[in-house]
Amino acid sequence: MIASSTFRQGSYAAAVAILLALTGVFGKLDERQVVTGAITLSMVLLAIMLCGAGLMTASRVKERGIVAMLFNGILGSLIVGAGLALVMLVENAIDLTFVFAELKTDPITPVLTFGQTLSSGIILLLVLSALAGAISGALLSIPSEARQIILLSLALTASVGLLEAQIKSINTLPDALAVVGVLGTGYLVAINQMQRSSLVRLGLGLGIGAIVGIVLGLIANGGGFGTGSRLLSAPGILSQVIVFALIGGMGSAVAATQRNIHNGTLFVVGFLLSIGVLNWQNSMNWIATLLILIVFATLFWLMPRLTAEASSRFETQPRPERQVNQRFSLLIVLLVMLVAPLFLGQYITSIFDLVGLYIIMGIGLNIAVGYTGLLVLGFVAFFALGAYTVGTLTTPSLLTCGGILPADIARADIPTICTGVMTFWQAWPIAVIVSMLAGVVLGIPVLRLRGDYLAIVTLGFGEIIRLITLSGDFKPIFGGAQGIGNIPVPVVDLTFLNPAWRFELGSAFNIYYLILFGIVITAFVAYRLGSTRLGRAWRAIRADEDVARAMGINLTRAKLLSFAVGAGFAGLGGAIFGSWLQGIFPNSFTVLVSINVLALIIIGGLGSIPGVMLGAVILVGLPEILRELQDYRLLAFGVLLVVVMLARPEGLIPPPVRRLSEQVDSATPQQGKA
Amino acid sequence: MVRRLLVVFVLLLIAALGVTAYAQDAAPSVTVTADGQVVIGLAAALSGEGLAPFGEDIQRGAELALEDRPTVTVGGIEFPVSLDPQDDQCSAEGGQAIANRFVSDASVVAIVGPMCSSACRAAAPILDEAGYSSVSPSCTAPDLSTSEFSSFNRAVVSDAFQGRVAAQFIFDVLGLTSIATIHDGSAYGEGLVNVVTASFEALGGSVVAADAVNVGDTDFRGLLEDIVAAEPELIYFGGFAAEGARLVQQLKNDVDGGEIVFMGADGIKGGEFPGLAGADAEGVYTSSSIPSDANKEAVDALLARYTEKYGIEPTGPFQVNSYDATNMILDAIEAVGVVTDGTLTVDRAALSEYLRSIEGFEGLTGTLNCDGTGECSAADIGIDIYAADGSLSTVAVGSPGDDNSIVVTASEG
Amino acid sequence: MASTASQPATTSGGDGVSLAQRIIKLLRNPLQVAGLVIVIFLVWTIIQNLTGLAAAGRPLSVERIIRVIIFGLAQGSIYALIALGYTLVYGILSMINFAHSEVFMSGAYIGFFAIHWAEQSGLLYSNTALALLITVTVGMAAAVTIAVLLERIAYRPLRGAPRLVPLITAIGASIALQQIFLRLFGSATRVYPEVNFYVLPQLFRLECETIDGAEICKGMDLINGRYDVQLLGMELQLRPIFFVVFFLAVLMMAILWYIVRRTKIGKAMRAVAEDRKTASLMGINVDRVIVSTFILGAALAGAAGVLFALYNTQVSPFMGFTPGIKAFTAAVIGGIGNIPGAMFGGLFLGVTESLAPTLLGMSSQLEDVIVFGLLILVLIFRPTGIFGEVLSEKKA
Amino acid sequence: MSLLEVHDIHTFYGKIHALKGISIKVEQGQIVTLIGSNGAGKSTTLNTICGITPAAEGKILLDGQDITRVPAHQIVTRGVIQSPEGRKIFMRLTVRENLEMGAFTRNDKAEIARDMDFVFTRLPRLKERIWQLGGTLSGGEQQMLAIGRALMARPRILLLDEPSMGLAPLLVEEIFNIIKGINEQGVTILLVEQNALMALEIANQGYVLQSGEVKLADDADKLLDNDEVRKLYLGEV
Repeated sequence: MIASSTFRQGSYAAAVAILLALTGVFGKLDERQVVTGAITLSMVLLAIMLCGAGLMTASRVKERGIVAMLFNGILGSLIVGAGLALVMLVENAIDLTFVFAELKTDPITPVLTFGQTLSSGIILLLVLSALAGAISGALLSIPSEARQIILLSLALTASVGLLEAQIKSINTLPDALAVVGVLGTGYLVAINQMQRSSLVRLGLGLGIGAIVGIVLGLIANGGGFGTGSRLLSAPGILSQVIVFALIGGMGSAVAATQRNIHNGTLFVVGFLLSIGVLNWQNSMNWIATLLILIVFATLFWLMPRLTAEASSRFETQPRPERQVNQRFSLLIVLLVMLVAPLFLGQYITSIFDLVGLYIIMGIGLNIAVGYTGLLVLGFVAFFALGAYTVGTLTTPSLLTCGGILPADIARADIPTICTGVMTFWQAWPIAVIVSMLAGVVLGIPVLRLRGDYLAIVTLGFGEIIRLITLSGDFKPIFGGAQGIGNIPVPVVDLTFLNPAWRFELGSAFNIYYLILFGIVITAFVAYRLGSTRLGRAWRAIRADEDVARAMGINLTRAKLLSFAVGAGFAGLGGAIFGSWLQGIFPNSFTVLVSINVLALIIIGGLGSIPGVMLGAVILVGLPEILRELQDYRLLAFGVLLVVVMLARPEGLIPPPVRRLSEQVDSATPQQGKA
Repeated sequence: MVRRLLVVFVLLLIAALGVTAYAQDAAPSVTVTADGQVVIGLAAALSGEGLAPFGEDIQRGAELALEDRPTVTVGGIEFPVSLDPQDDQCSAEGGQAIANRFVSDASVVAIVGPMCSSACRAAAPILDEAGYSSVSPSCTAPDLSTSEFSSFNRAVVSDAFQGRVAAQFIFDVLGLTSIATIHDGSAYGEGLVNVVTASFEALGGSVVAADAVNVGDTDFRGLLEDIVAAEPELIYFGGFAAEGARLVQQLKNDVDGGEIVFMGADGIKGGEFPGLAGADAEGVYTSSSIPSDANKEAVDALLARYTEKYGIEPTGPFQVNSYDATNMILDAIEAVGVVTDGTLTVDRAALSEYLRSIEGFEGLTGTLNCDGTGECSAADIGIDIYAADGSLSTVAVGSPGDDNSIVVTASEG
Repeated sequence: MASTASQPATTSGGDGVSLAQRIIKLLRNPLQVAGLVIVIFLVWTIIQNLTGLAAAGRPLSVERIIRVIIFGLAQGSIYALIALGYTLVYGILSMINFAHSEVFMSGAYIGFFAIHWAEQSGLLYSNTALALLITVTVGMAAAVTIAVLLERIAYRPLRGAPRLVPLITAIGASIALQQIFLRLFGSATRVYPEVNFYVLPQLFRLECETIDGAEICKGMDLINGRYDVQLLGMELQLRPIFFVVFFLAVLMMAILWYIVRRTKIGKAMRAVAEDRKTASLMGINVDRVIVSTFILGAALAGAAGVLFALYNTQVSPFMGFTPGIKAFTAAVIGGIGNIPGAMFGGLFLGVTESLAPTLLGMSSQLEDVIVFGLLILVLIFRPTGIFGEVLSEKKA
Repeated sequence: MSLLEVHDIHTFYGKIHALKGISIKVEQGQIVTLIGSNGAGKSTTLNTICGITPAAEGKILLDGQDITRVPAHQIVTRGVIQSPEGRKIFMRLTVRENLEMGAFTRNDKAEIARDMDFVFTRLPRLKERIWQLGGTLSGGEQQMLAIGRALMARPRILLLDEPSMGLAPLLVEEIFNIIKGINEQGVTILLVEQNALMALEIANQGYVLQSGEVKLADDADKLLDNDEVRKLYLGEV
């Protein structure tokens, strides 16, 4: 009945839970509410701990039937609950606060006893543990699809609860309903008209969207929605018609696309609806929570069914039709990316900006590490060089003021003396070139080294650059610890077209497009380079240097180019970073940045561009969103690195095995194996 | 291919234009319903190496302020106040992220923080654009108040003033003419040392050696040998407790520097430094803005409450500044808030204007007068000396005199 | 792994090549010429500085230089002890155990609780030797526990995965360990108590007091004492702790050397390092040998942590990072995988780091620039480190 | 009961099905040889027996005891010793240390010393080089060291993988003489060889492997006479 694994797994889980409890995590997260007035983040954490243990232990006895699962699940959760109870007893018996300092301010007992006395609190905790175990056991015995739906929708609902304040005002319920309604109508019409060509379907979608737009616009103008809707209170009926026509068209276009687009659209729909609900209720109360949970559950239930149908529709189309649809899909993705900031709000957009910067760097580092197999641990150096180049060139500095220290120039004279000051557009190519040159200069002495020697030297180089920018000896150029301030933001000046069109790309919204464009360019260049002769040479070097040399590849040249291109991308990232922050400080360029970039390309899947993107979202975006967890973010980051690597050593999206690399392999001469 | 890229570029441009046209103006005011809360954001380094304890001080200072004043009363109605603390990691990126986060939360009325000057500088343009106001308890970089940010205010004395007082104290009160400087490579430490160097040389003293250390390094003995060889009478240190304590210890125990006076600023003031340096802390000078005599008791009471509530001594001095900053914001809300039908409306522009023109605010750090550039600190800088048991006693007070001059008076006894 | 044995026909120059030929060969490589130019420039700068300082009336006294070298040797000994751990693990698994710096930190940090307990209970004063022994043992035990857990959880499941994968788990584990310590034990820096450890009262008649007419001496204080010493006609003020650290480090390295060269487990380590599969055919339990390697390295790092904390007093969860990076650099300079190399590299780095800013007239902020510059310079002339075998280039 | 019985083992390298049901019997005191072309699965068979690449299916019995799931280092203690292909001696250990490695699982110092003497009488060339590093030996000496090292474990059954590979003909002869001598001392030998002719000449039993399967199994002298074997593996036209 009781599996021996239950005790082992249970005590592992209990050990982790106790360790976390001793960090005072329950006290710290107790103030943060996920569901207003009811569920705090520490309760969520407790539930995760208890159910996690229950799921772990119950899954070990899966083949023995539901009773065994329930029993072992309860036992597993109880072990964790008992462990936590034990900690509370110890906490009350002896003073732990000298060793476990955080318990001083965040003791465990008040939180885990739920305001009861110690004894009744412990009983309550144990009862809850048993309950959690039973739930876990029961969860495991229902079909796996249902289980996934439940767990995923719970997780997404919790994250909406966490970000409540930041996303609440993104869109209103009427907006969400209108958008989803039009999208759905376009979709359904397209499915009904599957036999027609995709262009006709698209036209139908556009038309229906336009009609709805007119109707809604009329109602809105008549005051039908009050002030509740942002989209519908937009000026002029025409813009509403255009917007809704596009949405309807999108719905019809999605109808026959591949799985990913479908899933993505469904996610967007889900988030729109749940934010709408949240906005309507104005806080994450029970009603909002339940509704959002239902929205997500429905979504996850629909997802496999709809996508299965959609892919079959996609497959059955004739070839040219399919191509048209693929183009549509790409266009949709691009369109969504383009209008995303409108819906995401400033905070989420700024996170996207940061993720984007890391994607640019990741694509660059991927060329050195993923394509060529050069382990670079000091990538931040090139990032810093890009930022500092733009910083010095776009502000009054020794370089731009003809060798005179700006501090020695009277404020009024600065414009006349510092004539060398450039705009961002003039400076960024120089930043890229400087970074590339630095790549070459560093590359020449160290590329003879292999593997880990290269790693430590590049790590050292990263530190050298940071320390030089920091040091007093170079203060006149780099500003020392004070960094470079007041860097102008990039300006798009189209006043010759329209006097109002002068755009300062300073806000999170505007810089988003600059970064997006940077990503498009770097991804494009990296992708194309991958399939050139040079790209093949890189992959050959990665596979086996000696063989590559035997095949006549100029190792030094190929490696240097790989280094230089990667460095150039980092320089571009740095250039954008500098002008985005409008100030540069040496402390932004620590080794942690290098580690972050390296980790994200490896977690994403070495050598794969989609992998870089996913990795950046996970390693950069997630910690930003979880700023709530404050101190635990870095801990979670570290644990995540270990866990992902243990679970998927090849990364989350490994690159497809290219025919090119197969060619390299088959071209490997026999002596290579000997 | 190039054509496709061009298409993408044009699309991007169009979208950017669209977004700019569509992007909503920041709400010019905050509304709090009768059952709602007034949310004050707080940005400080709450994680990371070395500086997190200072950030916690700041957070706790604000918490204590709210404990004393859990509600704001406007038009006879009390609205509860809550704090939204976020981690700014003491970095530019962190400051920027926090600023973006706060401005996309329409319920945040104003912000205590950020903690470090780099974060303040990165956050200010974003807060400016959104019309938010911030009061930093610890951003001391001199140029923050001269950069024409509309959102930036500070309830802490600028390094420019503190450094000048320190220089004058060394020259006039201690009567020393040759010093050496060391900073820790932080914007704070370097900035402070720059001011001290300039002021000290202007007074006629000489800086015989200048060096810097890296945060996290432990062995400063070689550096100290060099400095001692230059025979300064005093070493001025710009930085925080960990490096300061190491420097003092190694100066006194490992190199022949026993006679050299060691002086730092508010970075090494508080409970942490004597804890780290042990007996070697004796005779070390620090400086920080100090309460007027009238407030001394209140400050001591606050520190006692801090210790009682959190079980540890405060690490540095900034919890007092944070306490003041919070109260300034609450005052401002009460002053400019308008209640209609039980709903509180705070106009952001009015709030900002009020904060910038505060006169005679009786804070724990002294009487705060805001000069319209965001400079709101109390005027006096106190210089203290550590005793063997780690306690502090004030030896001199620096206050602004006429004509941008500074008067440093040695305390009796 | 560890071997300084000569490889036939792999190293250039050894057999009968004249000095002139070797120089010509050196000059043929433009990179090495550039390196040589840099070296000459550095030497020139140093001489300039020495004479320049002398001209400015601030001569660099020999006493000062000797003292700085002694400081450097102590710091270098700590680096060396940590570097040995990197080198052992690298030798056997060909991976950078990035989390080793946290193993060092955990030794110092957990050791704090032991010494704090000893201080509270008075043992530290009544029986200092025992208290210190307990502290070191606790520190080593903590470090070993952490290292064994690391190996078991983060590295063993990935044996056979691509090389970068365990590197990432190592980095992740390093961050996670730092954060766990930070969160468990709080962000406040902990401080080791001041310890006075008096030895040999008969030999060192220091700090004597006369009680009832009889002179009673405490002896030499090994940890906190500071004494004037006459050395080669110079008057030097020295703390014995620096020599204690140095000699303990040398002693521990000697023990390690003995273990690796002479004992059965040591030979098994070398066998596993060379060929894991064949070693298992000999009946060697490869996993166990790898764990023993981690244990050995961790024990050294733990001891280094406690020693380090005894004279630098502050311990914090982040204290491992900088020494860790430096120690790894030292291991690479010495030739990674090589035990005497790690030892030499550590000492060399320690001395350079404390002496170079003075000699080159640079700010000590740029100390690490010198360290890493030195690394690049060394690798230009010897791509596998000073003691590294040319053979290992193939493996790296 | 045979000393070693291999029943229908299947082994995979990732997705590659390397052994597709191999069965072998080795009687006490015999020399049994596995012959076959490159990639036929000969070395894999040995590695599977030793536990280095464990079998996915099938059974391996030693003295009737199942050793299929026993880890590699424990199989050694049961007397199954492999001398791996390509003379995998430890290049950076001395000859003496190499031999000591062979006796790693044993703790009886006196016996080990005696065995070392025995190895030196069998392979006198090693004795001259006792303090040299393994990497400095010539190819033939390395092979001798590999065999000597295996003997140090006191094998009940010695698995030899390609002992003649890469050696000059004269040396091959010498190695085969040594193998025969060892066998005469009572050590059972399972020999994998490319040099089928010589292997079959000294063996009692022979198995012909092809693409992971046993194609022929017979007495060694009968295999020598088998036409197909002669044509395919003995190089006769």
